[in-house]
Amino acid sequence: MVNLANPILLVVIPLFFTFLIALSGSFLKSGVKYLPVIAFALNIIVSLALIPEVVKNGMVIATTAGFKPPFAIDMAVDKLGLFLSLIASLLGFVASVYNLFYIDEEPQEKFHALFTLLVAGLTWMIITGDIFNLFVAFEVTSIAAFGLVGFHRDKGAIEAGFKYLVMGSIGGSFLLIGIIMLYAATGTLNIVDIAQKTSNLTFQQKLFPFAMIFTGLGIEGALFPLNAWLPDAHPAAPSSVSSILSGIMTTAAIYAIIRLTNTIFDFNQIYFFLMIFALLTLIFGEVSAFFQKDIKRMLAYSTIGQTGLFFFAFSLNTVNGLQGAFMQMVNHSLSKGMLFLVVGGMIMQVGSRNIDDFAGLGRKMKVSSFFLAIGAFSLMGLPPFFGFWSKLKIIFAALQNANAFLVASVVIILLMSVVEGAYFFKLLQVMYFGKQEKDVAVKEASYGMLFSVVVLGTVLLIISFYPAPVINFMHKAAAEIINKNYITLALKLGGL
Amino acid sequence: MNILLEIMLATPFIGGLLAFIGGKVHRWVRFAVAVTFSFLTLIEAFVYYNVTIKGVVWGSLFGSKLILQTNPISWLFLFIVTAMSFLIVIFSIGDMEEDRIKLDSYYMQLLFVEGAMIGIVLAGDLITFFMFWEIMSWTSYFLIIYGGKKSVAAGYKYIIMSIIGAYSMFIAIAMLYVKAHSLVYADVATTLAHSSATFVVWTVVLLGIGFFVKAAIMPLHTWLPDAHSEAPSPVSPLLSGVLIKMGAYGLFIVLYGFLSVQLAGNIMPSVFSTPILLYIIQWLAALSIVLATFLAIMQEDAKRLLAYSSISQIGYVVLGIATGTSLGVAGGLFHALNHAIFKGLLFLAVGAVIYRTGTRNLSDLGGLVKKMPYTFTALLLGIIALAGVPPLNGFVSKWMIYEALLQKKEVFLLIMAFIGSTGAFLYVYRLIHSIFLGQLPKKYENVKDVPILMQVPIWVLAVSTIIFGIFPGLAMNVIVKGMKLFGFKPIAYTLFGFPQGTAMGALKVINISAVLAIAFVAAWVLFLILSKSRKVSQYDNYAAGQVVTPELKYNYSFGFYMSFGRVIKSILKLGIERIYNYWVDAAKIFGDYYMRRVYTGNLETYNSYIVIVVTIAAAAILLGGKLW
Amino acid sequence: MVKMILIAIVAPLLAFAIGLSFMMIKRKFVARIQRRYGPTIIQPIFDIMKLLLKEDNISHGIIFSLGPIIAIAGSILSVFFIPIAGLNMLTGSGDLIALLYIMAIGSLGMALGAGDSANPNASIGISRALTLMFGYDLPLVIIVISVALQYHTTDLSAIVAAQANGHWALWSLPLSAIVGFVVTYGALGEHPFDIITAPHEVATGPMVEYGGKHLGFLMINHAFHLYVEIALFVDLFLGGASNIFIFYIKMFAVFFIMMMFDEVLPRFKIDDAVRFFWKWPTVVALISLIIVLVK
Amino acid sequence: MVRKVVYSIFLAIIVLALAMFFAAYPFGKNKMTVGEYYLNHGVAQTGAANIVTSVVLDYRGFDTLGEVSVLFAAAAGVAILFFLAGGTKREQEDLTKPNFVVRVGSRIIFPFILLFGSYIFIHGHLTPGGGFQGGSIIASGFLLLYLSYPGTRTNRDGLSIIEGLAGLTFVVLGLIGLFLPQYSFLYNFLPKGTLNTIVSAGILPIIYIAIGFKVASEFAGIVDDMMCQVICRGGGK
Amino acid sequence: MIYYVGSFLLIALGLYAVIIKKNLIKILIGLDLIASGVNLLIISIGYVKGGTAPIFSRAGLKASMMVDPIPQALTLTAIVIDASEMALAVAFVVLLYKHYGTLDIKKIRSLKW
Repeated sequence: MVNLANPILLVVIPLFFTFLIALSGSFLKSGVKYLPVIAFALNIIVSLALIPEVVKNGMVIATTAGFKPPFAIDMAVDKLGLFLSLIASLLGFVASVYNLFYIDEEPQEKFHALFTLLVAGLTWMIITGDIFNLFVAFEVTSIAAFGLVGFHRDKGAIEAGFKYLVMGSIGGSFLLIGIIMLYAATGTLNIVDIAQKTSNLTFQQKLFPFAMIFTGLGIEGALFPLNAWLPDAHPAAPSSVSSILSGIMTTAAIYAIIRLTNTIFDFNQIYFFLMIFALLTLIFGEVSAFFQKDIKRMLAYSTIGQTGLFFFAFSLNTVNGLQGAFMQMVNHSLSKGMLFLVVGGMIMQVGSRNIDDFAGLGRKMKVSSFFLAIGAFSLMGLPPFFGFWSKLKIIFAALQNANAFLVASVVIILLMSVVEGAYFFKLLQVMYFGKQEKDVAVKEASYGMLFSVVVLGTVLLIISFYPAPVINFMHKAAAEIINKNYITLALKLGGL
Repeated sequence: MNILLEIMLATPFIGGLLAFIGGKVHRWVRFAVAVTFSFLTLIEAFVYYNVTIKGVVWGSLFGSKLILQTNPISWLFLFIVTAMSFLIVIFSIGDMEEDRIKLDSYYMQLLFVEGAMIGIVLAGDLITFFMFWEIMSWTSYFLIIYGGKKSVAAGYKYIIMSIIGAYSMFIAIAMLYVKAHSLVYADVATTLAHSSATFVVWTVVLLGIGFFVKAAIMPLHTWLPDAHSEAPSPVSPLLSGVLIKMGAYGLFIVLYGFLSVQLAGNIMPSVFSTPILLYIIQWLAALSIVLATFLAIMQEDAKRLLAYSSISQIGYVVLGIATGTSLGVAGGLFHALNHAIFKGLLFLAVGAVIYRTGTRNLSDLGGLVKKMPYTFTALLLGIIALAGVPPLNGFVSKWMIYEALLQKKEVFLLIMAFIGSTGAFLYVYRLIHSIFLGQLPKKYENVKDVPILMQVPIWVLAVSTIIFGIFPGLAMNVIVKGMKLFGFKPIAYTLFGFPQGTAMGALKVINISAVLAIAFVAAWVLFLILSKSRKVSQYDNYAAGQVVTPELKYNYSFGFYMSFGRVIKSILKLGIERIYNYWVDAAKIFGDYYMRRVYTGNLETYNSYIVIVVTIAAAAILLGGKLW
Repeated sequence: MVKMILIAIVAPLLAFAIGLSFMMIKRKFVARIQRRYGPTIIQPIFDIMKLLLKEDNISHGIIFSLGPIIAIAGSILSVFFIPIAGLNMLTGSGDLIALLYIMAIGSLGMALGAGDSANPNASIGISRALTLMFGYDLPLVIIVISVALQYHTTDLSAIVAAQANGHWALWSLPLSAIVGFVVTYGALGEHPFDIITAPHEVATGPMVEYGGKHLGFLMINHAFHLYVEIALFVDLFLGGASNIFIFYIKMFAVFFIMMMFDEVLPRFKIDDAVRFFWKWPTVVALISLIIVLVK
Repeated sequence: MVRKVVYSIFLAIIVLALAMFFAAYPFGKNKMTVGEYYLNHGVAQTGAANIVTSVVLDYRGFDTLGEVSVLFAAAAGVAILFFLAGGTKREQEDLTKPNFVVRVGSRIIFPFILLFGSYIFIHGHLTPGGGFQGGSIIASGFLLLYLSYPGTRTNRDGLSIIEGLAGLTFVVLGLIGLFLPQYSFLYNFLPKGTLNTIVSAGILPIIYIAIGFKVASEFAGIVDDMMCQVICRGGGK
Repeated sequence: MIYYVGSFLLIALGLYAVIIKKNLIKILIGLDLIASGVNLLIISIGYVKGGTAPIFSRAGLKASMMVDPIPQALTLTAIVIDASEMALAVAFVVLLYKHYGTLDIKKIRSLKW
């Protein structure tokens, strides 16, 4: 029997099922929608199988084509990568279950194929150990996402898709330029190998590739001036896709930045600027979300804000900061993913995305509303939900070596948290206490859709009430990243 | 015994969940569960009477231990929380009937709030404290907005201000954590003892903002009038009687658990032999006493009146706690207990009136004394206690605070405190007059007194006002013992009052009440000896020759203190809320303006952002890798 | 023990007698100022007797009847806290600050009873009474604090003792004494602060519905009230007295001066009254207080 | 106008910075490290004469899998965007008919295009070119057909089956490597054969053929979708 | 050298078109220009002076005479990705025209704020 603890399977299994969907789409018709569920169920199994290995060795490396890196592409899963890919698989799984009941528009087989590909690409971005492979994964994700954003083919979806496409492809080009610069400088494409060879480069020589890569990944990762596509694209996409885009895509892109920054670009001067980016992202995201009437747009802006928050924590460049960033990533992925799924079911029932039309849903869709409240609370960072622990950690970390700027940043972060609370509570009170003017027959979402929500909600609740394992795990992961264990481990385990 | 702390903390949460689940079966199951569990909590609280337990570790986070503890001071607040919650649960059964409001999660939220507050008082470290503080904020938010449409706006304001306050605390806690890497109270105290004055001041100020928002000290009080008045009747006493005390408790812990008067005096200048920080807190408290009193006098809404009164009374609590002398602090703590009792009583009594009449607009009511005599009597006791008139409990604690201020010669604060008390006399009279006295409107002719389940909590509290008024020693027992732990000199007290030497004068409430009772009986006997009087209808009245008919509203209740309003017009115009609204609006316009200029919807603009980012990087490289 | 009971019985009666004597004198005195002959000097006693013995009493409800009783009970209670002529009855159980609030019990009873009469004139009267109370309370509080600080105690008997041998507070705190004198006007509802009972507008205000024994009780209460307010002033500023005659003389002196002004003054509107109290008396009292503080 | 000038300056800055950066790595200088390894060992390790192919399909085969996925995603995306609900039917009245020369010419050329394309991808491991190039050439043949016969519609189901099969072939070929003792995805398990013959380089030609089919069918599908967008009318639901 | 400069200029030109041009098709052309520029850049990185294509098509070819094969492989990948992107972009433009009746980017802004 084949050893399941192989990160490459995380990518290959969904790809296999993608092509299987394409193959069987013509005769299985709507039966293909069950294939993604199987694919991600398998992915979850693989991720779980990887856990003992990763905990034991700190990292699992899988090479391709029978050659050793740097001559072949390798997939390297460290602690955090594993955690994120587990979340990606989980989110993919629940979203594909959700899709069974959610997607009724044609062409279904294309949708499911692209959906599978999207999640596969995101997992790929997380676990790849080769920088050009990262670009390929980036493009797989982007192009799958372009198609999915335009899936509804209405005015808004097309416009959003097009904007996303133009910005995404510019970003892709910049990312490629950055990669090429690194290649020109080092002659190799393996991340660890590059990291070994960039140590003798000047700051300038490292800064430019970094800027290019940062721009490219920043577009996907929703960093402030580069994120203009996001508030358009997330609402336009079907909700399950929004859930993935919001829950995993930003996280994956930021994770990629974090990893590259901590391996290849080993410099400290840049973090101040990253912090400014993060704060701008936070401010614009949260403030804009406050003014939204469209619920998915609001959540999309909130995603920007959350991204700003964990990017800020990352840019502290300390173990604690990174730990906070990772915790917030997990929190954001689960909560925001869940929120989009919940909201999708609500929009289906209400037939509108306007928040005012959601009035009174709290009484009619009890389970959905309950989980929406939990997700919102976790995002706001109210105890005893997981967001509280992560926010606690981030603020503690930010004040660790406090200077005036950091204190000001903390004030801004907390102010923006207040803004976040303002709009989420507005939403909640409309839902629970608003009066519905229109007389629409609203039922609870179907059990299948609720299933996915409940699964995510339960996971969130479990890590909320029993956060110690996650916190400790994240602490180790952060310590490994800061201590550049990625490189040493990769060298030890034959990643090079 | 120590494990009971955790059980105690868990009891209300479990009870809440069970009440929610049980409510699916039948509503009486829900009532039964809620009553049982709130009673259990009360029993568990009594186990800790006069017990000090230090440091039960129940977890650990980020290298800081999570600790539960109890001492007589926290027991005092624990007692307030559990006892009030129990009474409110009972009252709610009568007040919140199934058909009036949908109840499915009401008891769950009520018990959750109780649990959160128990968590706050039992906390032995700041993380636990802060966690339960936040839980308290949002659970009570849901309780507030149970009241319907208007209460939603009030709840919104409440939760936003709570979050702001909580985050202010958060910064301070983070600063402490970073400095000490442990947030256990003892460690925090040691840290502060070895810190610079700036650090201490910042910590106390930031923590204080959080507490002041909860305690509704001006100028952070604006959520309270709306929230307290719009919340459902049984929730208002919880908010007013208990929840805002958490701010006072927090302040006490910070000022005397972390700092001490000596330490504060060492690192900062003193005014009137009070460290300046405490002095500023005292002034804020005094300002809230006076201004809130003025505002309360002008209210037309019974619960709003009581809400402003709460601001004013919590001002006394904070004023007392911030004096820093044994007498003052004891007075402040005692007043916290007393205020919980009489304000809970008043809110419940007003709730009972609302229950029967459906309105809380003072000018719509009147003459109910004939219909609801028991409620009237309870409310009368409540207002006497609130106005600080002997021999009820409010007087004793206020007296202690006055004496403490007088001892320290902080005369301006003392004047303000006195004024607040006299003003209280005005508004409480207005309350009882407009509801119970005067002409009985025709529509309320068939009003009955409230059911027994609602009477019981009201009367328990009413009797408590007398008990704690005549026997202040009962509470002093706990308070003095607890304060010893915090390094205060114990004050001399007896069961009935304070002997000569404790303050600048003596007090023996039992004598006052005894003489009053004798005088009353004597006068009454004289009254009865004289020929009997004959009862006449309320329409048999002097009306300058006119005939008073039931259709005519022959009652002076709207704008009761209108002429006084003219005197304080200029003060009323000073709207703190308006200033807040102005800034919030400005921020909104600002945010909207910039958002519209960033997310224009124009792809060209978006693309140029990307180019600009790259250009900045490129320029940096051209400039030789320098980024600034 | 017997002595205590004796005192307990005698003190209120004494107070009542003094108050009543003032009432009697006042009727005559005012009439003479207004160039009338005036009623016989014991007319108030006749009034009270007549009212108390009336056979047909009407009541608007229990609280209406209880109001005067509470008022009298409160007034009698205050009597015990004011030391006269070396009798320190209950001053050990409650000090000056307690006394300030004990004095409010009577007002509360009066207000409750009047409120229950369901007559808007009564309500307006109470509204004015309470407003006025709020008005004069500010300077009153300030002077009380000044005196307490001056003698480092709030125990009234101690204050009196400290003023023995002519060291009156009137000399050491002249400004406070003046303010206290003005405040006593307000507390007694005399001109120019008789807006509460203004018979022309609100038909004697709180008392409008009272008659018979109720009104009789209120008149008794007024006698007590007169006594309490003036005796407090005497104790605070004129050093009390060692025997009852000197005390009475001091009180009479105060009352006499008050009447002199009383009858020549017009009436304040209620808001003007409050403004007045919060302006000059407060400022003067504050000055006095600051002097004490600095000293 | 200001905008143009400002952004021109910005772009000039970017170009200057790029130039400055690449000045350190001058044109024509040998910058190889890993590449050298490929050149030296590629033939022996993969058996393909074309080192680029051995890099594309073997050393960096995983990239190519991604590339195939990207193309697949694009085709699926176009299909989604141009999807017409309720089936399609041909309507070509408003189209001008292509002239005779085009029609006849394209008929003659079309088989040759197919042949050429096939040649390219079959010889991908020997000569320049490969699956992508060959597939595109074949797709261009289809484009030619569409131009001359606008009414033609390809069998879409057939195309997606080819797509799927080709993709699966690639993945399955890769997965087989995981069942071998070498335990590596895309392991070249077939015998290497002799250099410079068709049957050499193990699985590489098979993959390239699969890619060729896949690319051809995908591009043809895209072209079909785009043509259809112009000439087909949705039947409505 | 000219290849470097050419690729830089292509990238700059493409960016210019993307930012300044209002017509959707021109923007797409701009995107393609950027992609071409990048591809050209990749290829020129891999060039070794005097090198030949890395194909051992006949005996006697030595590894030292060949250019870097990796950039060529990368370019291959990049080109396909660009092509895919373009196909999708054109599809979007067609639909945009259908929905909005215009190709002017300034008029296509129903989603904003």
